[in-house]
Amino acid sequence: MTPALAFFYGGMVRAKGVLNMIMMTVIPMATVGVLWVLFGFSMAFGDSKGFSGSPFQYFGMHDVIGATVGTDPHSIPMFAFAAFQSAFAIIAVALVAGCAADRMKFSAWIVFSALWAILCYFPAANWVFGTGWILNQMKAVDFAGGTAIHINAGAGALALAIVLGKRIGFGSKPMRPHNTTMVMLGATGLWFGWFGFNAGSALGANEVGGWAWINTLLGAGCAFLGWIFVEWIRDGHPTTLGAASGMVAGLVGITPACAAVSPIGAIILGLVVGAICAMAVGLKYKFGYDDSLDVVGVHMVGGFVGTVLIGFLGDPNYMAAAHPAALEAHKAGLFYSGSARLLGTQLVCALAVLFYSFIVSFIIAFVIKKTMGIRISTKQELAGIDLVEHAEAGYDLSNVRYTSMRIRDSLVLPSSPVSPVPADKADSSDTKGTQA
Amino acid sequence: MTPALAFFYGGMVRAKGVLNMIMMTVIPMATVGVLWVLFGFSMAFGDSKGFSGSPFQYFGMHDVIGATVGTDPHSIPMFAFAAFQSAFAIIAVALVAGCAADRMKFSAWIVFSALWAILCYFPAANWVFGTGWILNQMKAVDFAGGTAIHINAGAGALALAIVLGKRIGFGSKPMRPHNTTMVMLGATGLWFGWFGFNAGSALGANEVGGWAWINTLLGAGCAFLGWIFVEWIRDGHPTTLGAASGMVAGLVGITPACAAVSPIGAIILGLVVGAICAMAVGLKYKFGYDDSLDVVGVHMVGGFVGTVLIGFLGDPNYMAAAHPAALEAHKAGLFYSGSARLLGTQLVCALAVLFYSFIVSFIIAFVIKKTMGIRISTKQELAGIDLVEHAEAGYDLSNVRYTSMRIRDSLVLPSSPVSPVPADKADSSDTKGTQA
Amino acid sequence: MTPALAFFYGGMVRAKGVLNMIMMTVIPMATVGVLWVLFGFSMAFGDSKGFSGSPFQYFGMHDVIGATVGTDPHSIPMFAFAAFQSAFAIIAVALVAGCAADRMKFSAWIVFSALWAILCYFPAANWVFGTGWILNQMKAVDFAGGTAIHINAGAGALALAIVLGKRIGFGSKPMRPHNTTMVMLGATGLWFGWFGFNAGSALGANEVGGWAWINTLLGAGCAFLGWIFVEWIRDGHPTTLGAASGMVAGLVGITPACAAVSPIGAIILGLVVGAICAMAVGLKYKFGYDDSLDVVGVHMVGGFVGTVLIGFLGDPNYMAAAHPAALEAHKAGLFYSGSARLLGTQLVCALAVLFYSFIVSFIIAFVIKKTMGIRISTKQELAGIDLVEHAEAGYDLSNVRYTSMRIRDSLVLPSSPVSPVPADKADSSDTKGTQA
Amino acid sequence: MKLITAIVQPAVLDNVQIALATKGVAGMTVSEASGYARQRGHVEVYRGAEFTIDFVEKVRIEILASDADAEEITTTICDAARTGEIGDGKVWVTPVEDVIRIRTAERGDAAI
Amino acid sequence: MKLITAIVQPAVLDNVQIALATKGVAGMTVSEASGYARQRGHVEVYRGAEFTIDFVEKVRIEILASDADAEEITTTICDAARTGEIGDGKVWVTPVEDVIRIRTAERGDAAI
Amino acid sequence: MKLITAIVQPAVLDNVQIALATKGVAGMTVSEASGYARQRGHVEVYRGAEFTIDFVEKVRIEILASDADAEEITTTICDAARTGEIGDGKVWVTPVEDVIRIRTAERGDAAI
Ligand SMILES: Nc1ncnc2c1ncn2[C@@H]1O[C@H](COP(=O)(O)OP(=O)(O)O)[C@@H](O)[C@H]1O
Ligand SMILES: Nc1ncnc2c1ncn2[C@@H]1O[C@H](COP(=O)(O)OP(=O)(O)O)[C@@H](O)[C@H]1O
Ligand SMILES: Nc1ncnc2c1ncn2[C@@H]1O[C@H](COP(=O)(O)OP(=O)(O)O)[C@@H](O)[C@H]1O
Repeated sequence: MTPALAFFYGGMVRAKGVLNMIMMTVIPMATVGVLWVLFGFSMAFGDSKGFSGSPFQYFGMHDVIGATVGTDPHSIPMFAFAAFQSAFAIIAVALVAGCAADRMKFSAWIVFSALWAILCYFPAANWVFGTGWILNQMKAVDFAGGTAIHINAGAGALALAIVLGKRIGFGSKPMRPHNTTMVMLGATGLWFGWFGFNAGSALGANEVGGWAWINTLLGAGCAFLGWIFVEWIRDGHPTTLGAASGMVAGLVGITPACAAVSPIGAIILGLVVGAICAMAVGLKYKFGYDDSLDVVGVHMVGGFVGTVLIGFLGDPNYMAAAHPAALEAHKAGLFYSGSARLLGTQLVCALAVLFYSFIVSFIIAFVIKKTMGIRISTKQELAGIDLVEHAEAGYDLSNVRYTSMRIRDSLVLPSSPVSPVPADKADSSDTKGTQA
Repeated sequence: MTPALAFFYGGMVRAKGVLNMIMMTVIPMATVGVLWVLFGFSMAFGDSKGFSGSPFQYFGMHDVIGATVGTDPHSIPMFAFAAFQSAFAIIAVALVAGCAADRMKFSAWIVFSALWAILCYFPAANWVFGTGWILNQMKAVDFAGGTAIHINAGAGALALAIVLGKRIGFGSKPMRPHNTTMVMLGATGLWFGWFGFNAGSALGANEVGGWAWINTLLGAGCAFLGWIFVEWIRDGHPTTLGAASGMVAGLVGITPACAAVSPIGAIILGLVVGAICAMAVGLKYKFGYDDSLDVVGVHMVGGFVGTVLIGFLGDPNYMAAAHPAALEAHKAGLFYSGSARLLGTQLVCALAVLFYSFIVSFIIAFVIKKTMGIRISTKQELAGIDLVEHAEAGYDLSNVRYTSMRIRDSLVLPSSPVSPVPADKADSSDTKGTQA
Repeated sequence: MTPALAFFYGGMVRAKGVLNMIMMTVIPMATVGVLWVLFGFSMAFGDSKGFSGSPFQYFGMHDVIGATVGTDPHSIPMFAFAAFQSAFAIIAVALVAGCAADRMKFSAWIVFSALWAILCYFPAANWVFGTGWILNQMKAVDFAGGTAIHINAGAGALALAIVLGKRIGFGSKPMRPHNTTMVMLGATGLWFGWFGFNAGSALGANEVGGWAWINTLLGAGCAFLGWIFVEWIRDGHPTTLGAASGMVAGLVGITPACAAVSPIGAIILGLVVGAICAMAVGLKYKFGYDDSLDVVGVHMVGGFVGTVLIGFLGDPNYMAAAHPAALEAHKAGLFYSGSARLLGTQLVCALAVLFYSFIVSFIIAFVIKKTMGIRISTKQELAGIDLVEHAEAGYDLSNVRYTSMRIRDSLVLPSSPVSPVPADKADSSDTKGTQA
Repeated sequence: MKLITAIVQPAVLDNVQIALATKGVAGMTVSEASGYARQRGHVEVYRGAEFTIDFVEKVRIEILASDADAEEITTTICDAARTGEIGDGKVWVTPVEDVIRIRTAERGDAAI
Repeated sequence: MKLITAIVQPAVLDNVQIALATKGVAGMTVSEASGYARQRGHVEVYRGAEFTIDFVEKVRIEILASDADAEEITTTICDAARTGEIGDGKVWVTPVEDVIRIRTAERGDAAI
Repeated sequence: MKLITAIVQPAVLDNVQIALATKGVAGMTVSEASGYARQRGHVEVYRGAEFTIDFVEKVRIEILASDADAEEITTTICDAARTGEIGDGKVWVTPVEDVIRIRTAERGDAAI
């Protein structure tokens, strides 16, 4: 799933930055995975201490052997539950990377993403999936993470994009996707994985999983249609990039709603989310923030619209099985119950996560900028980030090789703490800062 | 799965048409998905009204909550069943796209594919999987869709290819696959997904699923061998495109048979299907129809051979568990029972679907051609369909950018129903027709 | 899974050899699949006859209908078990291909890989997973194949690389990966599939599967970190190829250990394996064998380190559920029990498989070299193996086509046993030898 | 000796090749190029942002010829490459002082 | 007539194009090239093995011009392409004996 | 001044580069090309249909040289690029009227 995101994002940048974008997207599979097992799971699903669960309750997964989650005939081992939930934590963090194409120091991203996981995702997961206030006090509906994952990541991306500043040439130089087939590979891979997320969130091969699956299909499919219809009318052509973007926007929008709306509701939700996101991705040019791959336009806006639409479309027949507490507290969506209580709740929760995440992310990014530095130099950016941060090129399809080779003497064992890098290749401060 | 098909097909066209081919293949994920939920599932699995199930019985999935499919200890929620079966509907339609590379109006494809789903797939699914005559009157063996999916799609592709006419330069200008690795990515992705289709058709992690899995492995693997052996003998080299094609041909061939034959039977079936399809793909040059990516040679022929071979190879030990009704009615395959009754049944059903689909598809395509138009202009075809239909290019791997950029004022909100498209870029009739 | 390996390997070779590498990797899906069903499963899981199981007990899967594996409430049909285990057999053989890039006759690889499966993998699977000595006499811990698969394949690759000799220009001409995004696609695909392997080896959705999953995540993630840390210190940059390699090394290392160590243990194991493998891949330049894609450095070394580390890190709490026999026989790992008995056992088993495989593989390769020939000619190697062995090119992204086309008369039916190949294109002996 | 350089539409390369072959022209060198002149480029749209691709794909053909053959080759190319649409391209002729065939070290007209 | 060939940094292509357009230059042909001289290439590392990419990406611009315009075009290109860093490249001028516009078969200055 | 253009096999580029470096040649520009002459192309087969790739991959090397050095450079290239097999390619020399180094605006021999 997260790899699919890596290709969705990777295909959209220029060929000189594809590897960096992939690296930024996959590194949370390692770092956030470790944090999750150490104390993230515990912060998310431990007994609530107000802000989040206690980080020490299941520290390093202790006391998890033998524990289960869910009520009995349908209970699953807590180890399996922790494994399943780790995928959500990882992808939430990886999503943020899309705003930072082509210009962020890789070391700064590692630090930012780890702090973001700890301060933004783990608490939000507690609020929405665990023992926290959104699920338990507010009794809001968020089946698989519209607020905790998408609004959260989108708002974080907005903050990070603002602190980072624009890419050189943003808005004037063309930066077209270098490989639209790779974008589509990623988008369809996300769709495939999302069936697992949404249907799997029913924690069992039961009926709720069945309609979560159907609604995921419809939500993504209709947002795909909604997006390309907007393009067809506005730009004259339905594009493949639009199709891929629409799929993802639809997945985002249906994520909180997939168990609470009927299939007809999912169709409406998909069309609306797709159309709105297709328009929202243009906002960055109006407001001048360089959210390079539209994390805001797709995930923040899509997650927001999906979360709020539940307030209209929440169907009591479906909520009865999947969200009984929310149904009891707020009745169904406005269109079914005539009451705006659910709508209000959804709106409050969505905005709360949005502002929390924006502010905290901004502070994290700002502190990093002032301490270790957050952006590569102009010269490096022009040379291409793959080369300066990773000493690699994504493709070598030519049959002519203008290359010579040297085997390092130090290949097997490191000979010195930092091997010399040609001064015109990388600011040495760059790599030094991150080896610590 | 359907995305895998998009890459299998997309890799085989030239670089200028890859996005259009991917778009044609994935759009049924949206359109057919919606139709399926609205009335397709009902047509396929509602109580039979002769031609098909009633489209209104489960319209929009109403009355599906709480319903189950299958007999009890092994029953599954009907919602889950509908979700699983939607994947079959989508891929059946997507398969047809392979005949139409590089020259079909995208709007015409959307209309064709929707009508084809309604008039060809939903009824055929009813006959083969649901309450219809092939399964229940004829008691034919088609485990996972050799007739309903592959013969059906292949015959539809033949009709569409004939109505569309040949690509400019067909048979004289070389049109080699632009990315054989992408073809292989698609083929192996299909294989992976097919395990789900075939083993999943057993509706549970039971023993029939186990041998369906083994037979799927063997069928695809042996057709892969069969195909490259023919190439090795005929052309002097086993090719990667042949390997990928053989895999897919084998998957097609084993689809109807995977629960009814023994592993040894699957080996024989695979070798035969692979070899026959390797020869059949040349027929288009003999007969002069431009079935661009060999939907006929692989799916129609492969599905036909697989369906008919059950008449020889159907093993009573395996049919007893998976196809008890067919076993009782027709005894086993010719090689086991000495009786040709099963063979005759299979042949009749295969031919019935083939002719039905060919005729109906031809009529649909012909009507579209005469009304909205089915093909882009010659000038557009030469310029490349990605550019004129989608205003995009698949790849931009060069580091030199000969491009300038302009931000549309109308980016956020559409300013006019149709934004102006340079006259030499696209016939405006094109896009207008499809916005309705 | 095996396809993921094909892309992991395929992206690492030069553009002129990508198809051959993919073909070598996927052909075992056909050949080994057939051998597995015929007698491989029987050799691996039949009653032990000393060297291996009897090849005839389940020949062609007879007597498998109705049989089950495992003790009752958790038993699964033997057909499903055979299907699951076939994936291990196939990938073990495919792994070896990585040492043979750009220079091995495709026919020779088919023969080598089949013999290797029969003489090296099927027996080793019996020892480790089935009725043989490593599992049952030695009571060693190897959950999902560190010895049987990775050490085995790595040692085989070393032998084959030595017999094959170096690629022209090895160590002096640069041979950089032609598509690092494809490498990453493969590595992440492997990771995805490995969750299935490792968690699936628990044969059920139980708690052991849960921690196997968590440990697989941590092992791969930490080896990814370990590898890029070594690079960051030694070379000045963390690379994407290093990240992908680290993931795979971690998967290899955690394979035997994933059920026997705690999450903290998996983190340590991952970091150690990643760092050691990052150093080990340089050995080929020191010792001068051309293990082209580092099967030795990643799989043999990684598998060895992972297997041996269990001797230190084996945690009694986890072994109690997953490896009770080993726990009883050897107590836990050195760090927990203070006893080196488990360590000694692991070491002996790892070395035994390593030497057995190296010697047998060397003999197989040597016999092939002396009989049918194992390597293409120098001229062919310079022209590019895709062209001479498969008459294809991986990519055609240019819009300019310097190509003309001819339809073979013999397209549908082979006209003559061997169609003429231009003499300067391929030694005719090549293809003749393998058609038999 | 002369070097004849032609910038033509990619689609006519076949034509030119065949026309030259029938005139007995032994060899040529071809490479990819992009042109910019009267013929307009095209527009692509990505997430609503418009990209104008100014340059149009062309093929460059280079042929070495003896002084005597140059004119005929030039005319042959022009005739074979003409579609009559804007963007057909240009041919130009430059003087060459020496030509060497690497394999044999032959020089001058013999090397062509 | 003259053929002006310029090898420039890829990043300045826009600049050159605009500068020439303002001088009224009607057309040009562009292609990709790699250069090797004072400017050093870069290093890549794959699994610890170092690869030096000796050649640096450049763009080749070719412009046909009448004898009268050649000097101005040359100067315009040089000014627009100058960054002052090593690797800015070279411009050279060669004589052309004849130019033909394929579409119309016009020759000489009229064909430029 | 002269422009030396060589069309050579891709595999000998290293050789040529080293040979020229030892003669002190400061710079060169390289690009990809495809050739068509005595050397035959190869055949590919896709689903039984045969495709003949007529053109063979080559590398174009361009070197600006002073009149004095041109002959030596030409010979050096030929020697370094010779494998003796058909397809070794050609070298040709054309007159150059002016050369400018963009960075410094130096002209003539000083700019080479
Ligand atoms: N002054 C020039 N110098 C170099 N190449 C030119 C020049 N003018 C045109 N070209 C090349 O010729 C191609 C066709 O020119 P264009 O004016 O579009 O059409 P036509 O030659 O039919 O009038 C251009 O794409 C460009 O490659
Ligand atoms: N003698 C030469 N012949 C052909 N091209 C050259 C020559 N010298 C330099 N070049 C081209 O000019 C480019 C820039 O040259 P370089 O010496 O690196 O910078 P500068 O021109 O600023 O001194 C090179 O990359 C190469 O493409
Ligand atoms: N008349 C020509 N004009 C331009 N390039 C030519 C000409 N003849 C040959 N070439 C180039 O030289 C290359 C080698 O020529 P070829 O005749 O195949 O080998 P050889 O030069 O060894 O006899 C060709 O691929 C082509 O690029």
